Amino acid sequence: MVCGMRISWFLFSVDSLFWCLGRARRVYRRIGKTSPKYPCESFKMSSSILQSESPRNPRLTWEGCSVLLDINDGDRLVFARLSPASTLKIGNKSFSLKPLIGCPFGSLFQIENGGNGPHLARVMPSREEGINCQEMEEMKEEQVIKDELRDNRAIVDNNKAQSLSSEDIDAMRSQGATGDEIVEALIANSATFEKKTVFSQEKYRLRKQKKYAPRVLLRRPFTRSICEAYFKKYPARIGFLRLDALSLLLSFANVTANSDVLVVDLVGGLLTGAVAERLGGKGSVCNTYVGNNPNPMDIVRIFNFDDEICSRIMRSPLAELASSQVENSKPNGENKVGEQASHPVNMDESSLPSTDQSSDLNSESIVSPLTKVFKCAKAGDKAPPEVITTWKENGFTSLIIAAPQSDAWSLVKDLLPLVANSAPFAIYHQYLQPLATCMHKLQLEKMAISLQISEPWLREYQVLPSRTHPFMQMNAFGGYILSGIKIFNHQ
Amino acid sequence: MVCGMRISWFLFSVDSLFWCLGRARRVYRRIGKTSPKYPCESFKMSSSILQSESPRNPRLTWEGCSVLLDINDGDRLVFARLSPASTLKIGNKSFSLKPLIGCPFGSLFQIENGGNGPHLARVMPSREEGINCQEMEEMKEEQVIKDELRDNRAIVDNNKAQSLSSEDIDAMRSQGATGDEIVEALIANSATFEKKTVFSQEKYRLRKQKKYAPRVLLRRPFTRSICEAYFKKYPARIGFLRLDALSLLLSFANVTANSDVLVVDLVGGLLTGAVAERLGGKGSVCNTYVGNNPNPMDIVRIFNFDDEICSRIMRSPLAELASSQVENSKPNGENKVGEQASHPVNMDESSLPSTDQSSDLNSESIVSPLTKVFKCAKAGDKAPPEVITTWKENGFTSLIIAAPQSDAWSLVKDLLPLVANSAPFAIYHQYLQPLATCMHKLQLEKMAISLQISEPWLREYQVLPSRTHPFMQMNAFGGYILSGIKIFNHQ
Amino acid sequence: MLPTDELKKISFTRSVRDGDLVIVYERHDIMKAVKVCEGSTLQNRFGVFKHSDWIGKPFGSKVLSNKGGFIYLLAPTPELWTLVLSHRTQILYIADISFVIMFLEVVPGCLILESGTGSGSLTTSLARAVAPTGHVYTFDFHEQRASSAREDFEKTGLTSLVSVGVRDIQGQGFPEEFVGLADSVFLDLPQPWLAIPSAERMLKQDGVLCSFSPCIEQVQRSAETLQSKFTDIRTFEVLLRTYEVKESKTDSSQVDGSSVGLPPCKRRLRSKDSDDMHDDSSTTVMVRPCSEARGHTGYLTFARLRCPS
Amino acid sequence: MLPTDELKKISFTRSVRDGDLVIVYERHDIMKAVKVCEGSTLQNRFGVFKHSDWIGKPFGSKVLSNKGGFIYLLAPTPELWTLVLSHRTQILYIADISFVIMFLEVVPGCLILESGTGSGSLTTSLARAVAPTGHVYTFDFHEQRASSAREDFEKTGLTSLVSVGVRDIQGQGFPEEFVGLADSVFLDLPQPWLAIPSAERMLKQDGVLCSFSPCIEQVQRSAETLQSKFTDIRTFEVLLRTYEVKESKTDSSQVDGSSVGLPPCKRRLRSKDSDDMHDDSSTTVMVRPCSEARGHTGYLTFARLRCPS
Repeated sequence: MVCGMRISWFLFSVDSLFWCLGRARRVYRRIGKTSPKYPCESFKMSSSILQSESPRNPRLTWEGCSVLLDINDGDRLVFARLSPASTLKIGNKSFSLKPLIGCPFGSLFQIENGGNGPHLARVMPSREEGINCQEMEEMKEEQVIKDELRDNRAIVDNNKAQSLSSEDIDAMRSQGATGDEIVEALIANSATFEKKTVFSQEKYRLRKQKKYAPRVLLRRPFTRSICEAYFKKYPARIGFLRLDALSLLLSFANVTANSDVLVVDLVGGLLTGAVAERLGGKGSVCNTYVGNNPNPMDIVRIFNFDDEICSRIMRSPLAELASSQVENSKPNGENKVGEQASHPVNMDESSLPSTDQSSDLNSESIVSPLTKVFKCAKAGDKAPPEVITTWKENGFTSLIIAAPQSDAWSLVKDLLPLVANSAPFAIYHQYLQPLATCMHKLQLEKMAISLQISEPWLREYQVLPSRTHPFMQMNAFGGYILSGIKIFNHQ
Repeated sequence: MVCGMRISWFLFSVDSLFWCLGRARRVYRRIGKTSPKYPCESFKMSSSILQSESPRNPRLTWEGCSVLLDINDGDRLVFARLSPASTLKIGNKSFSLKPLIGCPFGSLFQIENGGNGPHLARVMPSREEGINCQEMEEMKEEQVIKDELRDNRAIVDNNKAQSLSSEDIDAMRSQGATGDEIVEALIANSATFEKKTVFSQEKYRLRKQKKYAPRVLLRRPFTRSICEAYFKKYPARIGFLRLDALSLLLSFANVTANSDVLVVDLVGGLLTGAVAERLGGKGSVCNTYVGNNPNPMDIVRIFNFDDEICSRIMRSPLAELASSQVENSKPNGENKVGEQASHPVNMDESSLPSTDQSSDLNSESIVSPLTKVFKCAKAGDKAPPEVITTWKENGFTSLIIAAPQSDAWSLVKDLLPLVANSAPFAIYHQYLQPLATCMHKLQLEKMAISLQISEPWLREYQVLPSRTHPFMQMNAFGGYILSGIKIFNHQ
Repeated sequence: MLPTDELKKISFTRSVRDGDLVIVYERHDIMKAVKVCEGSTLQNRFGVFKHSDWIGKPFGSKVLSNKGGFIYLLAPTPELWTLVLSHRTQILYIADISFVIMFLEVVPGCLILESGTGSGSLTTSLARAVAPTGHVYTFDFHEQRASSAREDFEKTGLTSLVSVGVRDIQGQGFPEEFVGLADSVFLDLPQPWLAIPSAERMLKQDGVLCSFSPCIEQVQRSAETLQSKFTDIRTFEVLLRTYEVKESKTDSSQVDGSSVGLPPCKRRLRSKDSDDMHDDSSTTVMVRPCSEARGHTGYLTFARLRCPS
Repeated sequence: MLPTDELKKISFTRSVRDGDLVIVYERHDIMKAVKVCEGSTLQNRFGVFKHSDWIGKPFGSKVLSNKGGFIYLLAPTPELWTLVLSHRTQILYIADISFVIMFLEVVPGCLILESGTGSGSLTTSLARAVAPTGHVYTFDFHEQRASSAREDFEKTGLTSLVSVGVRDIQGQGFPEEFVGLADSVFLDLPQPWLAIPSAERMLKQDGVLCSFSPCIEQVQRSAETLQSKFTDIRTFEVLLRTYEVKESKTDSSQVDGSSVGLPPCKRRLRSKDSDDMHDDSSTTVMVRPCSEARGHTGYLTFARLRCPS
């Protein structure tokens, strides 16, 4: 228990993680603990020194910490675990992630040519480096903005504008020029740069910077960043659960410390992780499932959950939760209730990993993992009988279902009796009709009030001087949510 | 034919029109022509003088012309027919509409005290009178804008701020003070006016102006204004067909001069009128119906259609269109095909007129109509056999269905064979599932391609200095549209 | 309201007690917060309800009036509270609230600064998110509003999580004692740009700020101010579209033309007896968006404090 | 394209002729405009199609390639044209186009001024709306763009309804010959406020102007300029959300836990044989919004010329 701070030399990325998922999806992997190279005491001490007031919210990375690497402003998003041996491949070179250890989240890194050859080094930000999502959006919209100051009548872009050849650039590189220097050289040698509008000049610079001086931003793996990263790169893995929809589920279900939340998580563990993050190590989240095989919750491992939080994440088959007596860890217990609860309607759009890889996988790939060791093996342990007994006695304080391929009503009718009276619940679904039917049934059966189907709507804006507008591309669909409150029914 | 310019002394309003509809909905009223007091020649001449280049798009009103009166910026919307005898009730007084005859559309009127007592008189606009929809929206949002210059900490609004009593105001009025003068007096006698922010001052002035110096704006009854007025005041009457959805129907169905458009119009004639407006007197619109009773299309009368346009609006029962031979105006011909085509699913939300009146009818009511005479009796005549024959030989050039309570597929399967090969069609509906089912069936039966279900989304903005934002209230639902193109099927 | 006090947590065994705050639910759009008091009564259009009848009933129970009318007694949550609190200002609703808390990365133990307090709608949800060990310091320049909010937090049992200060944050900035201690800062101010330099000093490194503004001009000016010390500046709008569900008898009999224009026999689900409904084969559940909706609340601009140079 | 020429109007009897413009439909998102020419062929991934095979076939027919692949031949409409025209600039799509024409009150016989012409997407729909007696005068400052547009209008048979001029409307305004003659004016310019004074002189009394701008700052500045001579100034955004339909077998057999995570047997409707589909009882048609959508095109600002004072 005390020794739970698992440190690993495994660098895992969305890409490689999913490759595993695709291959070994039916297997609920529980890889044993490794003997940590660094004793947990040292982490605890250092963390308590650095973050005295908020041990669960550290602002600096540490060895063994999970991080999100944002390369070139969202072009690539890689989840990694920091260790002296872990590396990140950029272009055709691998770079050690060691320099990232102990740095503040939010730090920016660039490739520098030092004594030991090219390596990642922290960039001290200055004003003009404020590249952000909005500029990214801008880049996508070549034709939208008609520049007020100049226009492009005079510019013929025929690839002859650049006098620096790729051989020249290679030569510069081998002479130790930094990426930034190469970008400056490209600008100096562009025949058209001066004729471009200020806006086009910015665009040109950014394009070249991304290619020759890529940047790696170190981000915290919070629900916010994890959900955004998955939604952007692998939406099908998380059942297209958009951040605003996820945030609504947590609100509708009144998730907070000391609550006992029952979840059906067919979104890879994102929901379970998000609930656990809100519990902060107090209360519990029970990831239940129909049948004999627990639902995968690999995403939970991306969070930097400590032992306390991990221990609050449990799983339990619906059959056991719904049975009148506690079955003492009967491993493959089949149960009628469990079977009835599942009449899935196959209707999700998620496609096979192979398809995903060809469609939205980045061409640049990730270094191979050194060891397949996972942190947080404790998270998702089977709920012990005494905990199940408590849940049965008190009822769960709320229920969240995110099972895009299952029939909402089939699940709800079995799960709602497990939650306390007056407890709120929220069900996420990709299709409207199953939720409408479910709402209707709940009304007929007088099981719940305050029923509402809602659909979140999210719009991001580009806010730039004289160029403010909603993003031109938008995700038009965040799913539907049925929310309500269980009532006490005398019968 | 030549003498078709029906002039009437009937002032009809949305309110009174619907009252009639509610009471006599089952009766398809065809009230005979009245002998016009003003010969049509005089209108034709004057119109040709004033509007030489665009006789169908006159810019001045005339006697007998249908107009939309917009009172206090959309607070009340009244459709009226101008005659020397028609009146409009504002507050508890009736005002003659005679001064509106011969004025340009877009003119603004206010009550003035002249020799003959209070009467409507044209206001010559000046800059500060540019009240518009945006300011209206602003009025609704008391708390939204936090004024940058001052705040309301000091203001206690306890109704004691105004030292002018209602008796004082009555006295001013009886002494012939204009509405504007009363407004100025109210401002001068307000203890808090000076302390208000500039923005609040504007609001105060506008509120008082609406009450004491109401304004009447003279608008053209075009599809734009008719649809907006109905949608605002009686959305259920037009099946909640929002302007953007209507405009899409016309586009999807490629409506233009010289086309023959088949419509199912259960939206009060709005669709038929909109199509006729686009035909401009060339081509035809056939308003078809299932069973024996034509669908009401009273809204067509609100347009200022001339005889030519009216004559292109015809109705025909589906039974006749679909039968193999032309039935010579058999008046109540029952037909199997027609019966089969109608399996309506009752699912529209439109409520009874009585409900509507209590919910969104304006408390201020309309003068009673002088004579119930309708213009455009010709519009909506039964299609003569020779026209039906032509339609059968050539096929309709497109199809539009706006029948919110009917099953889309039941209608389409009978109607689509009547349209030409490669002809586009568009179906408006309030519910998604019937359109999805319809689309599925059309695909299975290989009847159409380029099928798409779309939902229009419309957002209006307030654009004011430092106060720009989308309207706080929005209509969140514009209905669904299934569009497609009929293909030639060998079988 | 929050299960920080284990004894007040809802469960199968917990019943309404004297002194409890309950949400009286009449209809989805008619609710009221009531403090249960042995000798009191509640009167509404359904009759008179005795509080003494409520005590000992499980939460979620239906209780009857003297005339046989009924209401439900619900355990309060921040979502229900948002629907019943008294509007001293324009308030934030669930869609904005949920997104703000998620995007501000608020987790248990966080220290959050907020201005203005307004009606305390967001504050209540912030408190839930930082519980049990974090704290929300919220400020309003309006003395009376602040004390009303304080009373509300007492009522909802959040005083250990929330402190309300009276302070003009635009003019004076946040108190110096919070320099470098805030995990996140939320601004709902008419001129947020005036408060941004102070917010920046309060934030921990990599901390997140959110500014809520109804007008785009406020966003433009805030974004400009944020540019110098913040990164990852992003502006969003969040709305919620609600759907209405009703059942419709699938009527396959011929309807003659004249009646097509008549309104159908509409039956809203919530006003229906379940008894006459169990022949599911002949009814269809129909669902469509509600036509009236909140069209805009405000723009949410987020920014992350740039790492020190 | 338009039925102004009765002989070209689609009907049951009208077939594809030599010289016709047809839209070759492969898939809802793969279409192409082709001029039918006796001796020509069309080659695509489905094989080689001989134009001579097309002649005499009704519009809407399926025609086969040498390899048995097929396409449909459709009669052109402005909507189809918008999907196949060459993008010389950002174009307007059906939602904006439809709303603009409706809100500008364009009816047969109207005289419309437009700048810039761009790729002629809106122009084509404007021409349809003013036909047969009205006219669209459209201007672009870009010489080559104007002549490409002219060629397009020739191809689509709209030359009697549309005239294309080369002119910098922002700099020079509309030609003086149109003073007081325009029923409506449409502006799609980077600095619309520069063109508004000219547009105002061109409009008939009560005539309507529309300005399309992607950025809110352009709208703010235009609205300010419009204030002096226009009334009924309104700004909109119009978008279209599309839905995807698929069928799903309602599978009531027990699915064991491990397979729940697997993608369902998804079958898109358009790629399906109708033969194996007629047991409707076991399939459900499922519909949901497409996730990718155009999130913004531009703001549409309308204004009506105030009546002369």
